[in-house]
Amino acid sequence: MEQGRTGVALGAAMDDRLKSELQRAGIFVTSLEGIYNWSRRSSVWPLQFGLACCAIEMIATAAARYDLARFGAEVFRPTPRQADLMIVAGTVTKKMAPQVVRIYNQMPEPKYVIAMGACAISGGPFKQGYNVLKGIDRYLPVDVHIPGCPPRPEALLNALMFLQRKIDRQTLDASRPLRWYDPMDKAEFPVPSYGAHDLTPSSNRAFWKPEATPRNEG
Amino acid sequence: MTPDAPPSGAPAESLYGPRSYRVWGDDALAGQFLEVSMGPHHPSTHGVFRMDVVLDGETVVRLKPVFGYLHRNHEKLAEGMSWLGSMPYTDRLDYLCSMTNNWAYALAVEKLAGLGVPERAEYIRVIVGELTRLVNHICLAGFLLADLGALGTPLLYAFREREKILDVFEEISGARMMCNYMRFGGVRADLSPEVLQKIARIVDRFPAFLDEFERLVSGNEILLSRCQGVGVLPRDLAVNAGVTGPMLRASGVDYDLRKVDRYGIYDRFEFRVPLGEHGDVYDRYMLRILEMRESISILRQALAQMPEKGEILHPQAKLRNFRPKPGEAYGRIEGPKGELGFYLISDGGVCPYRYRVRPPSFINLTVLEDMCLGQKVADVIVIFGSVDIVLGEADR
Amino acid sequence: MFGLGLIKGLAVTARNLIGSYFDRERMTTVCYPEEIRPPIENFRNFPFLVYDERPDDLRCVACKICEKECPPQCIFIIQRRDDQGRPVKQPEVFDIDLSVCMSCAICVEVCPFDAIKMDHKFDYPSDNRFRGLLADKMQLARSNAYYHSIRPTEAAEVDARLAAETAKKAKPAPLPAKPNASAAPSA
Amino acid sequence: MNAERFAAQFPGVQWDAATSSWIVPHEILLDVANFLKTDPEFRMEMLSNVTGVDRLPAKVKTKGEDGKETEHERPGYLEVVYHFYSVSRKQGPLVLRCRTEGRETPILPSITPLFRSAEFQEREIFDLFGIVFSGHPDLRRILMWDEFEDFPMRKDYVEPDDYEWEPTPHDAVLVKARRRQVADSAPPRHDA
Repeated sequence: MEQGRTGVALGAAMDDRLKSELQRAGIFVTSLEGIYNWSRRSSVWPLQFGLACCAIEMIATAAARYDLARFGAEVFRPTPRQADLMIVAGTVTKKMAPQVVRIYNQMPEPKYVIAMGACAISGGPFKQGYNVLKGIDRYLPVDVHIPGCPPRPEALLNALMFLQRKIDRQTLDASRPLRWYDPMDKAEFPVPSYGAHDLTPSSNRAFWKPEATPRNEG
Repeated sequence: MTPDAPPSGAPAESLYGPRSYRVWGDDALAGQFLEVSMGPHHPSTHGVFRMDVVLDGETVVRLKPVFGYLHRNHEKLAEGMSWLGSMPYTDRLDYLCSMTNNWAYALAVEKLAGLGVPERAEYIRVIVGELTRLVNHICLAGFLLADLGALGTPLLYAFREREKILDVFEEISGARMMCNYMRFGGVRADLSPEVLQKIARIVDRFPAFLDEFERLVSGNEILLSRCQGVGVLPRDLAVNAGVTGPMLRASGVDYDLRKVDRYGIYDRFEFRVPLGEHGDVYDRYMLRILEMRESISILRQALAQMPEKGEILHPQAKLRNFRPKPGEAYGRIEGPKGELGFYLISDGGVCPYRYRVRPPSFINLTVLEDMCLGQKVADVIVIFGSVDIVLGEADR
Repeated sequence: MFGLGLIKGLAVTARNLIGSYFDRERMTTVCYPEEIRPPIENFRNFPFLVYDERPDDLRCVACKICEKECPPQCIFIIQRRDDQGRPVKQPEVFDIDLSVCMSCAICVEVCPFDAIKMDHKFDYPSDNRFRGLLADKMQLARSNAYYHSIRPTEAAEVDARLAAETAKKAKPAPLPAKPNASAAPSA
Repeated sequence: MNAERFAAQFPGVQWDAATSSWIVPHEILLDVANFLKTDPEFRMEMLSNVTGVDRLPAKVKTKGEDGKETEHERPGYLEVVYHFYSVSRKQGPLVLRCRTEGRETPILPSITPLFRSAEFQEREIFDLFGIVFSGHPDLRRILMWDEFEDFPMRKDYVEPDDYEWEPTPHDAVLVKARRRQVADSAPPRHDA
């Protein structure tokens, strides 16, 4: 537990021992931040948005055996305006990339992105194709990557839990504001346009900074 | 583009002419018509398909499909890859039925290289192929009903059964969806007796599930009134437009490659080919239910006839450095969606010179506009759902 | 009667609802992560490298066959060289880009040394797209015992085959024909 | 017998034994297709598959009458392969090939007015190979976007350079990734 927060995060600064002491006495104490994050992570509504093969595994995850509803995330919204989570399930082609970015821009904050499967992360097996985008993170900030082709439904559940843990760590601390509390940040990413040979620009250089390829000799 | 353009002498720029970025002319917006772009992000487009629809009120006046949102360059990639290397990529064509995709590709390469397939491997192919047909058709029924508004329940039941078959696939090939199971001249792994028992159990239970599924929806009044007489595909148009598979047979054309080509060992099984009468959405739905029952019968016969032991890979088949002699071959099978063909040209190298997939999903959509004209916009989704496409295959 | 089909359908739904309390066939939910289905032995997700004794002494001899055959080209190998610059039968670098790997197991099929096998582990969520999904040699190395624990049947077969090969190598290679020896009963 | 009759009907059509197909000059393609469709002994009502093939200019060796091998330049061309099947007679396939004159101005007649199944497949070939089908009712790009200018399935197509992160590069990709690395270490460019 981090110390020294102010304002709304007062409860979070409370000692864990004191909390459990109070709980035994029948008094439940939580922080505003705790409630906030709990409610947010327990109702991550994904966008009903399948691109390719991984979408079938996404449906399988929502179906009876794996039952996404146990995580409060079974409400697949067809419209981006009501969705919190975009599961990029499948290959993003260059023809589809502008639409994906546009849909992301239409989602209300806070919004999260899971890149499900090899294709969404990096283009995967189709990486060397002329019409395949080499990873959706060239245009969108991705929160969780799940490798696999396609990832098992369990792997998607696992990634959702990873995302929930990530949401749990979010803070209301005014000194470290999250992206969506910044009134200047519209969280709209430029939509690439179709060019004569490729998308222009071919990546969003504002945040997509690949490390140097670690192959100098070969 | 003039029809009688001179074949030579014209410079390259003028050949491709001024580009038109609009599907419709300006008249689409001029008067009473409304242009609606359905997709590529639409809950009922089975992926990323787009239809540009012009509506007069609620009636469809024109409809143009727009493809390419899942164009993954499968053919181009395959031309730079070893023959075997394309096998796992075929899984990702029609990602609901990877086994039949494998089969079609293996069949074409075997034709090209003159490879035989051992008997036990042929039986295994039939078994996994028919199981795939069950998976595909039951998923289609679920998706179609979801498009009709039966959100959830039929799809959940369908996926419940699908999981059982996928468990078998996982056990024999190692993966749920992307099996990568067949090899040129056979299959990769043998079926153990336990797996065969599991398959027999699935086969025994499946008819009861189908009965239940039919009780659930087939007599449903909403289904009947929304499907019967909707999206009629005339017989001649279906043949002329190259429509294949259940869609063609729903229009009453008796053309099933398992009977016509008798590829593999399909001449050893007795089964009937269901035919539709009206060619509407309901026929196409019912035909798939009936085909599943025939698949069950084929599976029963295959399980009974299958030799106890035997090779599963042709002794001359090899994994690495596979170089068929120069030539070309077109191999096709009756995939769950229609005629899935692979046209391969070899120049004797380690990679195919030309690798072409004849995608049934893509060609079956040729008639989408014809079926939708004059229908209501809500029916477009139903008609589209009854075509049974997977975009991975349509766009490749 | 109009509406009969609807009522029948609802009856089926009700039967499934009630049946799910009694019938395992109808109640198929597996509560991952609390409850995990017994893994199917054949399941393959990502490759790993087998070692017999020490993790830095892999079975892999850096022959680069898998690198060449891998369809999406996600394997990268550099062979180790000793002090004199002579190649050693060990990989210096063996990287697999998990963000590209399509789990096709062609590397396993073509490997002549049984050095690369497919793992069962599937939960690799990561928020680092670059280094987080690039598995190097140390991350990929798994012991033969681990291989036995996930794929007992296959591992036993592999072990038997390898043992037979070593036995064959240990003997003098061209066995001269000894009709007497084969005819004599073994003591 | 059918084949002989077919060859007699259309003297311009050549049988190519290596590929078991008929090479049809593009001037008579529609006549040939119409004959195949309507003739009672062929009844090839279904055009199943239309494939584009790109042949680059190449050196080919041919054996002359005196048994000597001569090498000569074969110009490049684009080719369309048609697979016909008869649904009513359950026959097939009958394969036709039609070649363009050169690769710069590839124009072929469209078969769509006779066979609807060619509609999307010809559009696909137009899109990926750049063959113009004259007489096609709606010849637009189908898989790539409209603004796209290249023909990616041609053998000499050059991909756009976006090889920024290639941790496991080989062969051609390695070359491209290296080139990219050099470019990235240069002073920053102005991306649009």
